[in-house]
Formats: sequence, structure tokens, C-alpha cells
Amino acid sequence: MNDFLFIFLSFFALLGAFGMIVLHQPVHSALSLIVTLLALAGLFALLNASFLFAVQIIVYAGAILTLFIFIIMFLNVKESNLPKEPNKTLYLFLGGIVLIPLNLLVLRAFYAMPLLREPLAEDFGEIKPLGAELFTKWLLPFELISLLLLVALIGAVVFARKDEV
Amino acid sequence: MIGLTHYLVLTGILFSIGLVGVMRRTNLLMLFFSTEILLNAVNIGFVAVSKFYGDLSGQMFAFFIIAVAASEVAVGLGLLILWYKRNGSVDLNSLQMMKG
Amino acid sequence: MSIVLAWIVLLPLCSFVLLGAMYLFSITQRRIEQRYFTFVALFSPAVVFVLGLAALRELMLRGHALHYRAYVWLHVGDYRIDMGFLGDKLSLFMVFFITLVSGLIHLYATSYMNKDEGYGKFFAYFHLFTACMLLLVLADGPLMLFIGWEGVGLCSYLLIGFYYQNNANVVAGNKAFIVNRVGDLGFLIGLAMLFFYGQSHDFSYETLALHIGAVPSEILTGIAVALFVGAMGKSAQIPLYVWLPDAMAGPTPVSALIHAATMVTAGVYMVARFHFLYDLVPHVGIFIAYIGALSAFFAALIATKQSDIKKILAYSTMSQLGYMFVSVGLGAYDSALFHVFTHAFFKALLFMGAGAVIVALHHEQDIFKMGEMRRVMPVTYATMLIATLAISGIPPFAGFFSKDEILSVAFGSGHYELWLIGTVTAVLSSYYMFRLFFVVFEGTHASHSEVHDVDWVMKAPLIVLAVGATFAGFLGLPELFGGKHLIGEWLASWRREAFHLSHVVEEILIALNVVAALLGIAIAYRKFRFYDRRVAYKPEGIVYRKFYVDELYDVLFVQSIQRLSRFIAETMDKKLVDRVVMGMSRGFVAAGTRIAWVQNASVRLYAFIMIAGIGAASCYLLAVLR
Amino acid sequence: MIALGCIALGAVLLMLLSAMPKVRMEHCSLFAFVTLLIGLILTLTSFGELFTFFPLPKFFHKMLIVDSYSVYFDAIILSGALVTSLIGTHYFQTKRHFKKEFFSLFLFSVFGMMLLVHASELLSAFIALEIASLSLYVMIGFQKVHDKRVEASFQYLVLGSLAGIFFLLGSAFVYAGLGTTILGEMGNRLDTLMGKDVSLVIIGATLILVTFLFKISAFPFQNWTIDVYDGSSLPVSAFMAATFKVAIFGFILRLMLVDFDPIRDTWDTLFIVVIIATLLYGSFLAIIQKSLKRMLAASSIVHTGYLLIAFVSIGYAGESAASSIIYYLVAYFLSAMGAFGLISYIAADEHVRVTYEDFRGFAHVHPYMAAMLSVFMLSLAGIPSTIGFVGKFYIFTGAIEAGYTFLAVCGVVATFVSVYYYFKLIALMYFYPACDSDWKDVPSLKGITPLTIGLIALAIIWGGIGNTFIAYFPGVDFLIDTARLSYMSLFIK
Repeated sequence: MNDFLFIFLSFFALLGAFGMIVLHQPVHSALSLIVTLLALAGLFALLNASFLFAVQIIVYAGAILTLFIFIIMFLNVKESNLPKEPNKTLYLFLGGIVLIPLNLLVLRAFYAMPLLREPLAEDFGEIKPLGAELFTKWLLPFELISLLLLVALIGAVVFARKDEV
Repeated sequence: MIGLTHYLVLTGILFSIGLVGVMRRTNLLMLFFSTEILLNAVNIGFVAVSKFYGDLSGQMFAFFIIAVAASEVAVGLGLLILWYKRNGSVDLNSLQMMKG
Repeated sequence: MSIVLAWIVLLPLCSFVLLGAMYLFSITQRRIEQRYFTFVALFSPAVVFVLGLAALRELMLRGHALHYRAYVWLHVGDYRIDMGFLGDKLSLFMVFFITLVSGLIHLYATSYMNKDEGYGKFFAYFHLFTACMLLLVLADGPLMLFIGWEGVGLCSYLLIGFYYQNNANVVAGNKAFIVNRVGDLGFLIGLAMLFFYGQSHDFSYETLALHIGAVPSEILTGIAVALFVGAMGKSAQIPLYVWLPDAMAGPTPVSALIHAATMVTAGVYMVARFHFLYDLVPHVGIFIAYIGALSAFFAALIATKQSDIKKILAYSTMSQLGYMFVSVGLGAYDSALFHVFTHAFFKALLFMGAGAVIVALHHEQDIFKMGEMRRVMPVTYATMLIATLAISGIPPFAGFFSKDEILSVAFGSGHYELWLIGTVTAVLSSYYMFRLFFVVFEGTHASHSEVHDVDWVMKAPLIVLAVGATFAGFLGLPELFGGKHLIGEWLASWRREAFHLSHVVEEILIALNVVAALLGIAIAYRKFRFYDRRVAYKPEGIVYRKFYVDELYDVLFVQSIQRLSRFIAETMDKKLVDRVVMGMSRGFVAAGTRIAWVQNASVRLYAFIMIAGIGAASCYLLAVLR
Repeated sequence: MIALGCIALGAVLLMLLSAMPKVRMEHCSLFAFVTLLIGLILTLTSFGELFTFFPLPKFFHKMLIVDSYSVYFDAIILSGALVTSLIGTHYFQTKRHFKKEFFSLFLFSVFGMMLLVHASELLSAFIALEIASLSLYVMIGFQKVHDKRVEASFQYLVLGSLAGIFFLLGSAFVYAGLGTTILGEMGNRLDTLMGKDVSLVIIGATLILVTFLFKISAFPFQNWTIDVYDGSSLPVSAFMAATFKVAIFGFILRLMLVDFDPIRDTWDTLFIVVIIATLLYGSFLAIIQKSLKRMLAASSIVHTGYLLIAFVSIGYAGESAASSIIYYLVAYFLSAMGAFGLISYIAADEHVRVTYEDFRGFAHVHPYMAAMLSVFMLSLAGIPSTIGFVGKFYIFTGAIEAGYTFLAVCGVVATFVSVYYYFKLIALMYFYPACDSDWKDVPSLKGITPLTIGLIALAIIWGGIGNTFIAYFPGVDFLIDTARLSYMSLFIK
């Protein structure tokens, strides 16, 4: 069952990603991206990461993507104003070729990995141990993330506000 | 039996699709979309490894990466709006003032 | 006491800073009167000269080299480089004549540059140059030498382009700069190799000389050639000489000090300084000697066709430098330095005399527009005559002894062809020098008006130098004349092997040299003694037709030589050498422009390049990882 | 550690302060300056001692480290920032587009850089890098009125985040291979794995290197450098060129020396290719530039090449190579900061006095400034008796010691070529008559900015000549010895 789910979800993830890069209209791409994100959320669930499953749906699909779509609506770029993308297939092809070595390399590395799995704790990936870990061991990155978001906030404000000068 | 390897291969393929997206699209918005795909690909990898080792660090990584992605998107979109208001274009090729 | 060596370098440096500050103050804040500049400009060289003498005396008293280690400059592990000054017989010998000649030229320049806007700046650069030159000479290791080497170069460019208002001067400065870069690249590579292979605990001549024997001989050859490439640039030898004639764009005192007496001899000094290296690779020495001989001959040929007084002197400098390289190449460093010494006197004198003429004629440099200057400026005339005789090699003037020594070394070494080239060059040099002399000072029917003689501040150094040009040769009086070869003894350790010639052979050689010089003078006399400005441009005039000998000469030597020299001057010099050297820098720029298309500010292309780079790295890793 | 907290606190406070209408920009500038100064003083109290410890292990779990090494880098970064704020004073005052928040972001980026040097865990390092980078993106695009600024910011953001993702992917691989991301532990695990297949770790580490090669602008990740430096305002360019590189090297050196030591040989060939390409590309580009700023940007690529030469030498001549990198970073920081700072002082606007030609005959009008500019150019070119020479000297001797004579020769050749484009400016300033343009708007040499620049020029000469004239005053030897000390502190268990 898990294997089937994996194949099913990863198929959709890849399909969505592929759709995102070939579709011309930003909105279509965004919707396609949502498919990928949701499929990935499913994969998180498969991997015992229930908290991430929620975060992925709420934050990623819910917040970040909504922001994107909001921006798309806000800008409301006309079809004629959309950038022409000549030689699409050429770039697709070129990009594919350039990436072949990297993929081969990754494959080569992973087949060397042992398939043995350590036995998992009962509550692995549940919210309680995750929270405990986050606020004990990972306190520093957590605090740093808050500063990062602060910087991003200032940045967004700086760029988006009107100049008084 | 689906193992860690398969997840990491998925990571690799998704990552490649994202990279192709970066190279192929001229729409600035799409550039950010591609970046999101790249980040998600990495996330899957981290979470898979996390399960493999029975260690929560990987999930933490994924969690933080989502936050980093959000902050980059915030600044990036701010710039995008600024650029669009000024030039009326979301074309990557309009960003070619400096040459030589 | 050896700290005096440091002061010899520091004092001109201090006066450079002082003069520079005064000049800056003068142009930005309040005008400073010229006499204050003059005071500083003359005080410092005088003191440095005295210091040089003191160091020389100290060296004689002690009997071994002075060495002053100022401080540790760099140290890596147990490897250290000192900032130190070495005062041995060679360097103090150089210091002696550099300070003497430079002092006299400073005095001369106070008059030459009189009322010039950049008076202060000129002397500031001049002092910086003196400091760098003395540093070059007194350095105790190659690295310090290199600082001096670059420093004199820098001053040279600055002074060539001194009158930067004129575009030609700027071009000349840039040309000197670029050509010297090529030479310096060789020098740097040589230094790097020396550094790499000659490693021990420090990088001074002393330790290098001790450890050089351990270096494989192919490497030594490489180092020797690379260093010599540097010398080619600095001392204007084939093929890196093109900058020197153009460098005459600078004020005449600059030409006299930098491009005749001191800086251009740095290459010779450097080879002599590295004699421990060149002694081990005699075949490189032969190469150097041939380059020197060819340069001497080519330059002399070119000089016979020039009409700009300073260019003639520039080519003659190059020619004389060629002689010096013949000598160092054959291992007779002492003879080369002897020639450096005498050459400093008579060449500085020639330039200063030429400068006096130029000033007298309101900055006219074409010799065919001069003539009959003897009447107007008798002192200059007399001193120039001495200098011309000296460079031509007429006994007992200074140039005779040193040139004769070099030629006998060439003969004694068994390289007769070098000797032959040298002798032919001697004919040519006495010819073109007297051509210049006759045209400028004799001749008839000069048409220039309003000539005024120069003042005594300019003439006094001429007289002093004339005395030097007359008697400096006696310091190296050969044994044949019953003298003691003082310079030979002083620099005894700077001779690879002694060439013994029997007295008869030596006498014959001397006689041949004198004959060669007289031959050149005779031709020049025939052609130019009664040179008439009005008929100059009519070669078919009756006066010329009368002499069948002349015609014969003309056909046999002059015409063919003229053609050859024109060919060299126009085709070889301008097209080939100029183009190769200047072309290199242009080619680099062109290549840069071509790759700049990648830099087209397209984010997508940049991303593509990045990812392609990662792809390439992956290919590499795929190949490496097993 | 306290310094780190001090900067972070200062940044947050400044952000809050800048919301108040009463506070003017000058106040913010002063506040930032004082914060940096306090940070620097706090850092200097433990400068030159040998120690290492993990602060607050209960809370931070070995994710943060404080040792002589990081303190040394802190000192460089903080003084870099301090100098930026000093030489930028004039610029910020005359250009009205800088707002109060600018200084808050400035402090944030300094904080990010310091954190990067202190980071002892891959993810924390990444977040530190992101804090520094994000603040820089915003700082670059701060003058929104210029399209050039926005474009540079955009370009840097897009390419920078792309490069950052490689860091993440690399960490995922390393995590997959080793099961930990804490520095030190990673090294230990790697040691136990020796002899087995560690290709996953190698690939991961290579991908991590990609990000750093991008940030220090090595080939083939260098294209952004020129455009972004050109598009940024001059003080920001100076800050990026001098300080950011320092921080990056601070982290990557620690990673390479402590953790990836056993697998470092794998990259040797790769690095040699990268170095040669970097030197070539940078030299070619620098030669053809007409604008001074772009030339400095292109030449910063060449300087990256020199630094990488020392970086590969680490394998065989660890101590001297590592300390030579640190020393060269100081040398480059001084020279580049001086050059950028002085040009920012002279160039009044975006289109005035930016090309070589604009400096024609400058020396005859403003001799002091021309002299200082010449000193910076000489030092960048590595002419003896400047600090740049000493830095290059250490790098090349290190390379020769490690057996990379060929690289050293390449470096010397690149140096030689660099003389061309650096001296071109000197030649133009001195050899030519002053061009007709109006020189009146060049500010006179008054105020804090020229003073700082003059001091930098003196420091450059001081560093090149040595320290024996006045004993007990820190000079080259002191810096090098402390660099060695900080290198040693990496290996205290």
C-alpha cells in the first residue's frame, strides 16, 4: 500500500513540477505548483512527518502560494505583456543535457547507500517530540529564523512602500 | 519495497526539473516558482533521510527551509512589484541594463 | 658605521618627500619661491655624495664588505627576508659615480629647468629616482633590488611624460611603460624561479651564491635567461629597445641621468651582481654577448641616419650598452663596469652639452637646423669635443681605454666575430658622433638667429664632467702602458677568467681601434666638416660629385649601409619590434573584449553557466569516484 | 559571543528607533557606528589568545562556537563594517535616498556574517548566510530611484538563492551520508567511515562548495559579480567586496580544515581548473573595463583566484596557507575598502567621474587624493612596500611550499597583467593634463571620510614595510602570528 502511495504521489509531484515549467500562464503554473506541493505533503505523511504534512499544507500551499496568486492577480499581467519565451524546447533540451551528469552522479551515490533502516521510535515524527526537539536542541536556528524573517519584513517594507523623497 | 533511495531519486528528479525551470523561464514569477520546487525537492530528501536514521534533525531542516523560503519570497516579491511598477514588465530579459 | 648605507638611500627619499610636500603646498596653498627648492635639490645630492665617499673609505679600512641589516621584512617559518643594504666593492663603486654624476646633473638641471612650472615636481621625481637607483645598487638581495628596479622604472615613466601637455610625450611614457612590463615579466619569472630553487633560510645574494651550485643546470639556464630578459628591457637591448629613443621626450637632464648614465646601466649591474649565477652558465653568457654585439651594431647603424640630436645620442647609448653586454656576457664584468663608469661621464656630458645647445636654440632638436655653434658657445664646443673624442675611442680619453678593454676581451675569448662586430661598430660610432659634432658645431651658413649662450650654472658641470671624461680612463690604464689597472684590481673578483693576450697582439688591437676610430672620423670629416646647410638637400651638387672616392664610398658603404639602416630604422624597428611588443598588449585587450559577451547581464545565462559548471564538476566527480 | 549579541541587539534596537520620527538619519548612522565600535572593543579583549569553547551548551547544543579563529574573523568583519560606516558617512549624507532602516539592515548583515564565522552546524550556518545575504539584497536595492540598483538587487537575489539551494542540497547529502550536521562530529564520523564509500559525502560537500564559490565569485559562478558591484552604491560594494568574502572564507576554511579534511584531495584538480579559469576570466574582464567600479569588481574576481591558490595549498602546507589566506583577506580588505571608499568620495553622482577617462590629469588638480588612490592601486597590484605585496608573497610562497609551483606562476602572471589595469589609472592621473571637466564639485579633504581613507593608506604602507621602526606596535608579524594562533585554535579538542 505504501509503495503504491509513493508511486502515485511522486507521479503527481513530478507532473505538477513539469506542468509548472511548461505552462505559459502564471496562474496555470501556480495551480500546477500547488499540485506538487500537495503531493509532497502526502509524501511527508508517508515519511512519518505528520507535523510537516500540516505545515506544508498550511504554510506552503496555504500561505506562500496564496501570496503568489495574490501577486499574480495584483499585477494582472496581460497576455500580450507576458514575456515571449522563444526557443522553449531548445532551452528545455539544453537544460536537460547539462543536468545529466548531476543526475547520474546522484544516482551513483544513492545506490551505494545501505537500505537498512534503524527501528523507529513509537512516536517518531509526532508533534510532541518534534516540539520538544525544536525548542531544546534546535533553539538557536529557531531564534535565528525569527531574525531572518525580521530582515525579510524590513526588506519587503522598504521595497514596497512609497518614497517620500 | 520503497526505500530511502527512491525518495532521494525523487529529490534528484524534482531538483533537476526546478533547475531546468530556472534556465528556461523568462517570466520573473516563474523563477520564484522554480526556486520553490528546488526547495521542496531538498525538503523531501531531508525528511526521507530523517526517517532513515530515526533522527528528527532532518525534519527540523525541512521546517527551517520552509521559513527561509518564505523570507526569500517576501523580499523577492517586494522587488518584483517594484520592478513591475517601474518598467511594466515581468520579463527577465528586461533586466539587462548592465553589459560588458 | 655601516648604517651609512641606509642613509645613502634614505636621504634622497627624505628630500623627495620634502620636495613633494613643498611642491604640493606650493601649488595648492601658497607659492614657494624657487630658491628654496633649489636649496633642497642641491643639498641632498651633495651630502649623499659625501656619504658615499665615507662608505667607500670605511670599506677600504675594513677590507671586507659592509652589510647593514635594517630589519626583518618577512618571515615564513624559518625562512626570512631581511631589508638589508650591502656595500661591497661593486655597489660602492656604482654609488660613487652615480652620486657624482647625479650631483652634477642636479646642478645643471637647476638652470635647465629654471622658471619651469613643475620645477619642484621635477626635482621631487629626480630625488625619488636617485633613492630608487641607490636602493637598486645597495640592495643585499634580489627582492630589494626589484623594488629599486621598479622604482627607477616608475620615475622614468613619470619623467618621460613630464611635459604631459604634449600628447607625444605621454605616448612615449606609455610605450616605455609597456615595453618595460615585458622585460619585467621575464625578471619576475626569473626571480620566482630563483626563489623556488635557491631556497635556503634567506634570500640574499650571499646565501644564493652559496646554494646556487645545487640547482640543476637547465633551471639555471632558465633563470639566467629570464633575468636577462629583464635586463634587455631596462638596458634597451634587442628586441626591447624601442622605448629608449622615444624616452628622449623627457627633459634633457632626465635623458642625461636616467637614460644615459644610470638607470639603463642597471641591466649590466644586475648581470654583474648575479655573476655567481652567470658564471655557471657560460652559454647564456655567449647569448648575452651576441645580443649585446648585435644591439651595438644595429643601434650604431640607425644612429648614422638620425637627425634629432637626442635620438642620435639615445641610439649611441644603446650601442654603448651593447658593448657592455658583450663584456658581461664573456665574463669580464669588471671591463663592463669600467665602461659603465667612463660611459657615465662622457654620455652625461654629451647629453648635457646637447641640452645646452637645445636651450641656446630655443628647443630646436634637429641637427640640420643647427650649425656653427662653435662661435656662440665655445665652452660647450670644447667639452663636447672631448666627449665625442672619448666616445669615439681616441686615446687618451676615457672611452678609449674601456672600449679597448672590451674589444680585447672579445678577441681574447676567441669569439673573433664579436670582436669584428665591435670594431666595425667603433667605426660607425666615431662616424655618427663626429657627424653630429660637425653638423652642430662646424659647418657653414647656419641660418639660425637669436642664439644666446647658456649661463655658467649649466657650463660648470660640463667642465667637471669633461675633466672626468678625459681622465677617468686612467683609472683603468692597461699594464701595457705601464699603469696599474686600478678598476681591474678593485673589481678583481668580478672576472670569470683572465684572457691573456701577448703584448704584441694587444698593441695591434689598440692600433686597430685607433685606426677604426680615425677612419670613422675621417669619413665624417669629409662629409660634414664643411657641411653647408643650403646645399644639404641637393646631393647632386658639384661639391659632392668631385670626389670619386666619395662616390665609391657611397656605393660601397654609405648607400648600402644607409639602405640597411633605413630598413632597420623603419621596417624592423617600427613595424616588427614595435608591433610585436605593442601588439601583445592590444591582443590581450581584444581577447578580453571577445569574452565579454558572456557578461551580458542576462540572469538566465548566468544561471545556465553556473549549472553548466556544476554539470562539469559532476562529470569530474563521476570520473574520480569509484 | 557578547559582541555577537551586542550587534544583534543593536540591530533590533535601531530598527525600533528608526520608526520614531524624531530620530534623524545621522543619529542612526552614529548609533550603528557606536554599536560596531562596542562590538569591536569587546572582540579585541580576547584577541590574540588561544581558546575554544561552546557558549551556553545547554541551549545551543554545540551549534555555536567561540574560538580564537572566529574572534579573529570577527575582528576583521567588525573593523570592515566600522570602516564602511566611516567612509560611507559622506556618501550617505550627500545621497538623500538612504533611510534610517538602512543602518539597521547594515547591522543585521554584519550580525549574519559574524554568526557565519561562529556557526558550528550546517543549518545555522545557512541561516546566518541568509541573514547576511538578505540584508545585502535589500541594502543594494535601497536606492529605489535608480533602476540599476533594483536590477542588481534582483540579479543577486535570484542567483544567490539559486546558489543557496545547492548548499541545502549538499547538506541533505552530507546528512544522508553522515547522519549529523554538527561540525566536528561530522569530521569524527567521516574518520570512522574512512576506507568505505563516502561518495555521498563528497558530492554533498562539493555542492556546499558551490555556494561558497558563488559567494566569493569564483569561476564559473562569477558572472554576477561585476553587474552587482556595478549596480550597488559604492559603500555597499566596498562592504560586499571586503567583508562578505572574509566571512565566507571564515566558515569554509573551518569546514574544510576540521571536517572535510580526509576527503579534501578529491577536489585538487577541480580547484586548479577553477583557479586558472578565475584568474583568466577576471584578468580579461578587468582589462577591458572602462568604468573604475567595474574594473574593481572584475579585479575582485582575480583576487578570489589568489585566495583560492592559498586554499588548495592548505592540503600540503596547512598552517602557512591558512594564515596566508587570513592575512591576504586583511590586505585585500584594506586596499579595496580604500579604493572603493575614495572613489565614492570623489564621484559625486552616478554618471560623474566613474570611468578611467574621467580621472585624466586628476593628480594635477587633487594631488593628495591622487596619491592615496595610487597607494591603493599599488597595493591591489601587489607592488613591494605595500601590504598587498606581503599578502601575495605569503600566498605564493605557500603555494610553492605545497608543491603548486604552476599555480604560483599563474598567480604571478595574473599579478603582472593586473599591473596593467591598475597602473592605467595612475598613468592617467599623472601623465595627462587635467581634462576640462568641472572639478569644483569634488569635495575638499575635510571630515571623517578622508581621514579614514588616509589612515587606511598609511596602514597599507605600514603593513608593507614592516613594524621594526617602532617596536611594540602591531604590524605584519603580529597579524600573521595571531592568524597562526587562530589556526591552531581550530584543532583544540
